[in-house]
Amino acid sequence: MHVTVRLFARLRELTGAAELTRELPDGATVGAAWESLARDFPSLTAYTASVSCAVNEEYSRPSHRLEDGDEIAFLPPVSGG
Amino acid sequence: MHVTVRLFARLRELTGAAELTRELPDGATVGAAWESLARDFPSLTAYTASVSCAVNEEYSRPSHRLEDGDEIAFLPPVSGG
Amino acid sequence: MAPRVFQVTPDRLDAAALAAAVATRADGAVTTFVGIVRDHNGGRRVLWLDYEAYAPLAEKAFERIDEEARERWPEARLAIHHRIGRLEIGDASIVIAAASPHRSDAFVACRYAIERVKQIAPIWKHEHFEGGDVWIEGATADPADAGAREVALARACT
Amino acid sequence: MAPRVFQVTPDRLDAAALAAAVATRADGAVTTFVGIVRDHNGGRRVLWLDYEAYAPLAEKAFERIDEEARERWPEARLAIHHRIGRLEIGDASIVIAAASPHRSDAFVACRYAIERVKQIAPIWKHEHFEGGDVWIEGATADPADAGAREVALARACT
Repeated sequence: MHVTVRLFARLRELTGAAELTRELPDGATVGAAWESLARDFPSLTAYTASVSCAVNEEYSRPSHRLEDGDEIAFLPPVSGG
Repeated sequence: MHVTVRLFARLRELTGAAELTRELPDGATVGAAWESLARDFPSLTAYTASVSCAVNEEYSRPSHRLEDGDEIAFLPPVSGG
Repeated sequence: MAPRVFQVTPDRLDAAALAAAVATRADGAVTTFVGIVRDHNGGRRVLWLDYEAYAPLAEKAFERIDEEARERWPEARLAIHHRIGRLEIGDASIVIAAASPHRSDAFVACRYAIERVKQIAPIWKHEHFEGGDVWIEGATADPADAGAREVALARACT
Repeated sequence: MAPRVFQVTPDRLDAAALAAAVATRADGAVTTFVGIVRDHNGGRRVLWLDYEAYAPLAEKAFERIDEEARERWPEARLAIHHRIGRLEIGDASIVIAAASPHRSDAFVACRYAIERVKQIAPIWKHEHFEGGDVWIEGATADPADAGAREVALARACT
């Protein structure tokens, strides 16, 4: 299946991409999507412990199972205000 | 000696005067000024326990000794904001 | 010309102008409090309020509150404007602006200031409600009362 | 038309408009918090900030914060606008307005909201300082983290 991955702030800079299309095995979790991404962009691994994720514009968990066409966002620690 | 007495809010309404000139014995205190006023306007006595006073635009105490020409203000409990 | 930051005035209040008057390039936070005439009080339907002040002493009380706040939060700066005269429902009666490099001081200084205004500023509201009118009387004003100051600090959460 | 009260926008923020948008005739208090770009941070001289957001999720986070606040302070109403893009020193990055019949709820809801924004809104500041630039990274955003919510409540002094 294919998912869209959105990356923000420093994650966007480390990958050089605000948005990527990724192919994942059917039933892959959000956590698996992150691991797959970190294999291609090893500098992301520094964020494995602190990243948050959202699926289709709602906060989600690494254990969440993805569906074809989902939009995943990976969010480094936030600093709004 | 003569002093000016300023009255505010309900005290002004009870006496019908925002400002009065009062004659007091030399060396009279602020407290004595209030007592003298309350003799002429008995409805003021309800405020004896709660009134604040100022002399020449500074908060003062009942024991403060007045001088000729002073401006005394008697202030009911406040409700600004 | 910088506006006077401690003022009793018959004019309409402007919170944005007061916030701008206290904020500097070093400030990351401005908290403002606006007191508004509301349409009810203690079960009565309020029609309008008349505010009366002993203006010169009220402005000195605002300056005193500023000094008290600076003792406690040296980086915070305050401005206080209070309106007098007839105010309709929805009109702002008081604006307090507090600026500081960090938000915590801005919040606590602002809250402290409104608590102290209610304790020691010689200002009175005359409430006109459906069926009558009444002078609202709150605290006996005593700037030297340490207990009142403690209450204000506690409400400011310090 | 009433303005949208939870919004991420590239436009200049207007605290007075946001305060007006939340206040009703029943409210006696409006507290606003304005976050401003300040000229220093952690010993660095700041030149400007770039703010980036995941806007649709940030606006949902603002709505969530509003729901959390209503649970706790049912009479308080909140509005939150956050600006994105390049901001200069002195520019407002966020405005929060909280209206309530009584001042205590307005203060605590406003403080709670800014603490929660900093915890869970997907917004990032890229600081450009004299000599370099850095992405500021604060909290790992987790709306379900009850401990973070407790911290926000404690800072709001409840």
